[in-house]
Amino acid sequence: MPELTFMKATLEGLTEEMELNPRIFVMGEGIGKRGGNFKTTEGLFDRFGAERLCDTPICERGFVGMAAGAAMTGTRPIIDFMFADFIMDSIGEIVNQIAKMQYMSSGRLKMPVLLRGCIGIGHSAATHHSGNYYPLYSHFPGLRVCVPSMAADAKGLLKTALRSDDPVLFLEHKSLLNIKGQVPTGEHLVPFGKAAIVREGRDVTVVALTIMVHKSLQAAEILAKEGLSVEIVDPRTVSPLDIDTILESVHKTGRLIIIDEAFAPCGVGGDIAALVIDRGFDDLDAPIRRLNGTFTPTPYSPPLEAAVVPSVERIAQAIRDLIAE
Amino acid sequence: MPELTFMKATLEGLTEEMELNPRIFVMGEGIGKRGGNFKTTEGLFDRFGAERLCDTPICERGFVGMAAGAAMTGTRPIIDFMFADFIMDSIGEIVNQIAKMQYMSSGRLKMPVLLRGCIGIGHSAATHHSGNYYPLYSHFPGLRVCVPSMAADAKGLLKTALRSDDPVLFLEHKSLLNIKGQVPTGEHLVPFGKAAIVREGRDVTVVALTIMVHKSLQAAEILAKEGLSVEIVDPRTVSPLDIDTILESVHKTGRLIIIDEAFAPCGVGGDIAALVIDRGFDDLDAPIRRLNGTFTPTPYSPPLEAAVVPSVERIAQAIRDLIAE
Amino acid sequence: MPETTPPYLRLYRTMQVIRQTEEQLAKSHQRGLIHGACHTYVGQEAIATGVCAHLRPSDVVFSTHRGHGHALAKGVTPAALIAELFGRATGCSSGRGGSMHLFSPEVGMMGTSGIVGPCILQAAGAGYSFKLLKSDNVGVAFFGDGAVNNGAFHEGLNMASIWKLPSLFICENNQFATEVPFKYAAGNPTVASRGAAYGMPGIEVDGNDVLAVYEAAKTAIQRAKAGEGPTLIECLTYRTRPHSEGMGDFGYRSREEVEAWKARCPIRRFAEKLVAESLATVDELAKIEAEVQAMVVEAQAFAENSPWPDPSTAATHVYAQ
Amino acid sequence: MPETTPPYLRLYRTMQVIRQTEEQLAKSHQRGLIHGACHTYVGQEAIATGVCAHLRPSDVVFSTHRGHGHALAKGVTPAALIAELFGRATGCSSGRGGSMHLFSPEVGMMGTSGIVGPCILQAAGAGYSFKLLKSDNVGVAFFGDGAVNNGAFHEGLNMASIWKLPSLFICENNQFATEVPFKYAAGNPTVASRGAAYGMPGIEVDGNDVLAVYEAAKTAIQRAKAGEGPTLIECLTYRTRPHSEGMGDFGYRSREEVEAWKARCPIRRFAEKLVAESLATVDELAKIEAEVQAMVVEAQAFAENSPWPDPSTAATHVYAQ
Ligand SMILES: Cc1ncc(C[n+]2csc(CCOP(=O)(O)OP(=O)(O)O)c2C)c(N)n1
Ligand SMILES: Cc1ncc(C[n+]2csc(CCOP(=O)(O)OP(=O)(O)O)c2C)c(N)n1
Ligand SMILES: [Mg+2]
Ligand SMILES: [Mg+2]
Repeated sequence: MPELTFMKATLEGLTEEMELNPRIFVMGEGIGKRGGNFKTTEGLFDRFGAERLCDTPICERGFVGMAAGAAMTGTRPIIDFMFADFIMDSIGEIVNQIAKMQYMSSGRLKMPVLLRGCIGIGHSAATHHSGNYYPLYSHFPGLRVCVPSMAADAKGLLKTALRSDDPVLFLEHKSLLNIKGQVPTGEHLVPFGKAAIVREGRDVTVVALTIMVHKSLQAAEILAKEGLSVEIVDPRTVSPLDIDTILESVHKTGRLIIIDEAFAPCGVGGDIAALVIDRGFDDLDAPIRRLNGTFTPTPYSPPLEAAVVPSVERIAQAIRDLIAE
Repeated sequence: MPELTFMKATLEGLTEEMELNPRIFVMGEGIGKRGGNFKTTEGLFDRFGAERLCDTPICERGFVGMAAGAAMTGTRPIIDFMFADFIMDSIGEIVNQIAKMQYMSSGRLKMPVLLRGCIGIGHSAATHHSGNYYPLYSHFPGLRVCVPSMAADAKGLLKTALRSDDPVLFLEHKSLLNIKGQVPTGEHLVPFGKAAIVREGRDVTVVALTIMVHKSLQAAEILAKEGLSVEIVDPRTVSPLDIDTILESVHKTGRLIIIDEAFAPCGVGGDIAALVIDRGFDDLDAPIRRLNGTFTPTPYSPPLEAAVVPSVERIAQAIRDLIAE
Repeated sequence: MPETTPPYLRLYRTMQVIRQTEEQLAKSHQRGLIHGACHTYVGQEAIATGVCAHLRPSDVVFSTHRGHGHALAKGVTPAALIAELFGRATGCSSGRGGSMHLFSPEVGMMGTSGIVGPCILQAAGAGYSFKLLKSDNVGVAFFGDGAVNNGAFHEGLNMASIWKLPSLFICENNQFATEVPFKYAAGNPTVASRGAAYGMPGIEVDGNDVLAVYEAAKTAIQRAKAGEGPTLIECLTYRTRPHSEGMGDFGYRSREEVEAWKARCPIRRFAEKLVAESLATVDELAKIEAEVQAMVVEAQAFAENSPWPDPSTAATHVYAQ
Repeated sequence: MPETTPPYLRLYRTMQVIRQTEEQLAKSHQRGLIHGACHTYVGQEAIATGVCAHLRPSDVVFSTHRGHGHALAKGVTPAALIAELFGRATGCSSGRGGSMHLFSPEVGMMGTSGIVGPCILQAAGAGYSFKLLKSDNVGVAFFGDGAVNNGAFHEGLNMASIWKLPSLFICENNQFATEVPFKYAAGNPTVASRGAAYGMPGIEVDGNDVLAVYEAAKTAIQRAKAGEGPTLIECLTYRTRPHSEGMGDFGYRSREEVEAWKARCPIRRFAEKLVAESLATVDELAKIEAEVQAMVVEAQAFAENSPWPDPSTAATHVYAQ
C-alpha cells in the first residue's frame, strides 16, 4: 500500500469518485484553478473543468443553499469551505434545509451534499480559523459527521460520503493534512458509524477524536514504558457514533477517558459518557473523565494557543490519574 | 405577589429595565407597533417610541451583526427573534463575533446583547418553528444561555441579563408563555448559574429543562401516589450550568435522570451525566438515564408531533424504571 | 412549453382551484381542522398560475410559507393539499409538513419553507444542476417582498447571474411582510430595479393580471433555456386576507385599502376580459367554476375522512434508505 | 473634524507609517517572527489614510483580515501592531489576535475580523448606537470587493439606509478576493452603483489618490452627521503584494499588471503632487520619511523584546468582570 498524506488521500478519493460520477461537482472559494487553499482540489480543474470545479464569490450561505437545490435536482454537490469556521454563516441552510429535506419529503427527496472544511487549533490561526464544530452538527438529526484522523480513513470516509444519499459534514483537522499513512488504492470504503481501535490495551479505554488520536498514541507510548496498557478508540464518525465498540472496550478495561480538542460542554465526550454510564454502568471501575480544549475562544500567540489544547503530556497525566483512581 | 403569565412576567421585567436604562433598545420583526408576534413587547412602542422599538426587515444575520456593533459602542440591544429557529441565519455573528469580542479585546469591549426567541415543540408549528437550540449555544464559550421554566424566573433572569455585560441567549418555550406563576414586583433578579430545586424528594433526582419541568412535576405527582419521592432540579440557565446543586441532589438520592425535549446527542443531558459521573461517581446507585425528544425533525401532524416529545406518562415510566434499577 | 396562444381556460381553472381551495381552508381553519399556521394566497392567484402554466413536471418550484397557490398551480391536488393541512397521512407531505412544508417532487413541487429566503438559493441550485446536466429544465423561486432585503436574495441572484443559470426569481410584492410595509423595510422600494445590481433583467408586472405574468414568465423561461441566464420578475399584488388565518388585519392597513384591492381581484378581472374579448363565454367559465367547486368539496371530504399518520413512523426517513 | 485644507503632511506621514510598517512586517514574516497569517495593505494606503484623517477617537472603525492599515491610520502605534503580530503581551490585542484581530477601542479601532462581512454590520450597528445616543460620532466599515457579494453587504447597507444611520461603507476594490477576480464574482462589476439598490449614494473614487478619498469621506461624514444617512464609497485600488505573505502571486494575475499598479503607488504620486504644487518641499517629505523609519525601527525592537503573554491568562476575559 502506498504512503500518502491525509490531504493526498482525500484528493485521491475525490478524484476517483469524480471520475465515476459525472454528477459530482465542487463549489468553493479558490477551489478551481487555484486548487484549494489546502490543495483539496489540486489538479482537478484541469481534469474536470470549470463547471465541476466552480469558484464562488464569498457567500457561504448562498452556495450552501444552492447545494440544497442542486442535490434535490439530481446532482451531488461538494462544498469546500477551506476553513470550517466560514460555514457558520450557512448554518440555517444546513440545519433547517439540508438536514430536514429527506424527512420532510418522506424520503422522496435525497440530499447527497458533502460539506467539507478544515477545523482545529494550531499554527496561530487564531479564533476565526480554529473552530471544532462537530458537536454542533452532531446535535441535529439528518446529518452525518465524519472526523477522520488517519489518511486511509479520510479517503475511505470521503468515498463513502460521496456514495451516500445523506448530507455529510467532513471535517479535517488542519494539523492532520500532512500526516502520512498507508492508503489502499482504488476501492476503499470506510462505513459510517464504525469506530476503529487504533491501539489495543487492557488498563484504560481512551476515546480520542481527530488530532487527539495521534497525541493519545504518543501518550500511550510513554505510558507503555511505565507498564500501563492503553486502548485507543477512534470513532471516525461522530454522527452516527459507534457506541458499541466503546462499550466493548470499556467492558474490558473498566475505565474510560475521552480526549477531545473541542469544547466540553454539549460535546461528544458528554454524549459518550452518558451512553456508557447508561448502558455500561456495571463495567465501570472508576469515574469517566474528559479532557478537552479549554473553554475559551482560541488565542493567537503560540504560548497561549498551546495552553488551550490538550498536550501529549497532559493526556498522559490524565490517563495516569484515571488508572490510579 | 401577583400572579402573572410567563409572557407578562418577561414584559414586566423588560419594561422595568427599559425605564431604568435608556440605552436599551429592541430590534425585531413586528416588535414595534404590533407588539411582537408573542406579545413580548406589547405596549412598549407607545411608551418608548420607534427608535427603541425598532421594526426590522427580514434579515436576521444583519440585525444580529448590527447588535454587535451597537453593543460595542455603548448601547444595549435586545434582538427579539420571535421564533428562535430564525436565529440560525445569524449563527456566524453570534458564535464568531458576539461570543468572542470580549475575549479578543481582552475585556476592553463589553458585549451586552440579549438575544431572545421562542423555542420548543407544540401546536403543530412544524419543523421550522419548533427547534430547541440551547445545546448549540451552550457549546460555545462567551455566551450565557437562559432557559427559564417559571414566570418568576423568566422575569428575574431577563432582568439579570439586561444588567449583565455578557451576551445572553434567552430562550422561551412557546408552551410556557401562558403558564401562570407568582411573580415578585419590581426588583427581582435571578442569578445565572443557580439551579432551583422545584420539588424536593428522596428517591431520585430529575433534572428537567424548560417545559419538561412542568411535565416532570406532573409525573412526580403521579409517582407520589405510588410512594415514590422525586426531587426535581431546574437548572434555569444551561450556560453556566449549576452542577453543584445537581451533585448535591444526587448525593442525596443516588439516582439521576435528565428530561429534556431537545435532542440527546451533544446535549445538556450528556454534559450533566458526564459531570456527575466524574465528580459524583461514588454517589450513584444506578445508571444515569436521559429521556429526550426523538432524534428527528419535528413533524406537523398532531399524532406524530406528540410521539416525538416526552409525555408525562413516559417521564413517569422512565423514573419508575430508574428507581427499580 | 411556452405556447403562442395563452391557455385561457386552463389559467382560469387554476386560479379558481387556488381561490376555492383557499376559501375552503379558511373555513376549515375556523372549524379547527388545521392544526398549525395557514397563510392563504387569496388575491395573488394570478402569479403562481401565470408562471406555472409554462412548467412541466421536470421544471421545479421552490416556495415559501405562503405556498398553497404554488403547490396547486404546479399540480398538487386540492385533496393532497387539504389533507396535508389537516395533518393526515394522505397529505402531500404525509402530514409531516402542514401549510409551510408542502412537498411533491413527482410534480416538481420541491417544497415550501417556513424560513424566509432559502427558496431563492434552492432555485439557483436547481439551475446549477440543470446546467451541469445539460437538461432544459428551469428552477423557479417564488418569494415575498420580505425576502428581498434578506442576504439570500443578494447571494442567490448574484450567483445565478454570473453563471447564467436557468432560474426564475418571482417576487410577489404584496407590499407587506406580515405587518411591516415594504416601503419601510427597503431602501429602494422597487424590487425590479434590483436586477441591475446583479446584471440581470428586472421586470415589473401587474401581479393581478394573469396574462401579464404569463407573458413575462414566458420570456424569462425562453431566456433561461437559451442559456442567457436568470430573470427577476416583480409581481405587484396584494393579499386580501390576513397574513395568517386567525390574525387581525387592520392594525397596519385600512379596510378601504383591502377593499380597493379586492376590487382588483385577478380572477374576476380575467373573467371579465375573457368574456369581453370573446375568448370564453360566461357559461364556459361558470362550468369551470362549478367543476372546481365539486372537486374542492370532494377534496375536503377526502381530507376529513383520511387516516392520521401512524405515530410509529414519526422518525422514519431522517436518513436515506 | 473635516478641515478646509487637507492636512497634507499628516496624510503623507500616515501613508508612510503604513507602508514602512508593512514592509517591516513582510521582512519579519520571512524571518519567522509572525506566527499566523499576514495580509499587508501595501498599495492601498491612501484609503485608510484619507478616511481616518477625519475621524476622532470616538468615531469607530471596523475592519477586515487586511486591517493593518486601518489600525495604524486610526491611531494604533506601529509598536503595538508589530508586537501583536509577533504574539507578544504588548500587542494591541495582548497577543490574542494576530494580524486578523486587531483591537484598540481606546482609539476607536473596534476590531478587525478574520471572517469576511461582519464589519459592515457592526459599522451599521455603531451608527444605530450613535443615533440613539444622539452623539455626533460615525461608524466606518472598511471591506474588500470580496464582501460585496456577501449577504452582510446587502442587509447592512439596506438597514443603514432605511434608518439613515451615520455610517460609512468603504469598499476597497482591489479587484481580487484572494485569487478570484471581482469581475468574475459579481454580476454587476461596479460597486458604487450598488448604492442605488439601497437608496444610498454610491461614490467611486480613485483609491490610489489620497486626496480623492479624503474629499469623498469628508462629504460622506458631513452627510452622516447631518442625519442624511450613510454613503457607500468604492475606492478602486490594487494590492501590490500577494494576498498573504508567503503566498504565490502570479497564478491569477500577471507581473506586468502588478508592476503597472506599483507605478501608480499612492505615496509616490502624492509626494510628487505635493512637491509639484509647492504644498511641501522634498526635504519636508524626506524628513517625515526618516522620522517614520526611526519609529518603525524602534517599534520592531520594542516588539522583538516584548514578553510573551502568560499562558495562565489564556482563558481570561471570556466573560465580563
Ligand atoms: C428568516 C425568517 N424570519 C422571520 C420569519 C417570520 N415570518 C414569517 S412570514 C413573514 C413575512 C414574510 O413576508 P413576505 O416575504 O413579504 O411574504 P408574504 O407573507 O407577504 O407573502 C415573517 C417575517 C420567517 N419565517 N423566516
Ligand atoms: C466568510 C469568509 N469566507 C472566506 C474567507 C477566506 N478569505 C479570506 S480573505 C478572502 C478574500 C477577501 O477578498 P476581499 O474582500 O476582496 O479582500 P482583499 O483580501 O482583497 O483585501 C477570503 C475568501 C473568509 N475570511 N471569510
Ligand atoms: Mg409580502
Ligand atoms: Mg479584494
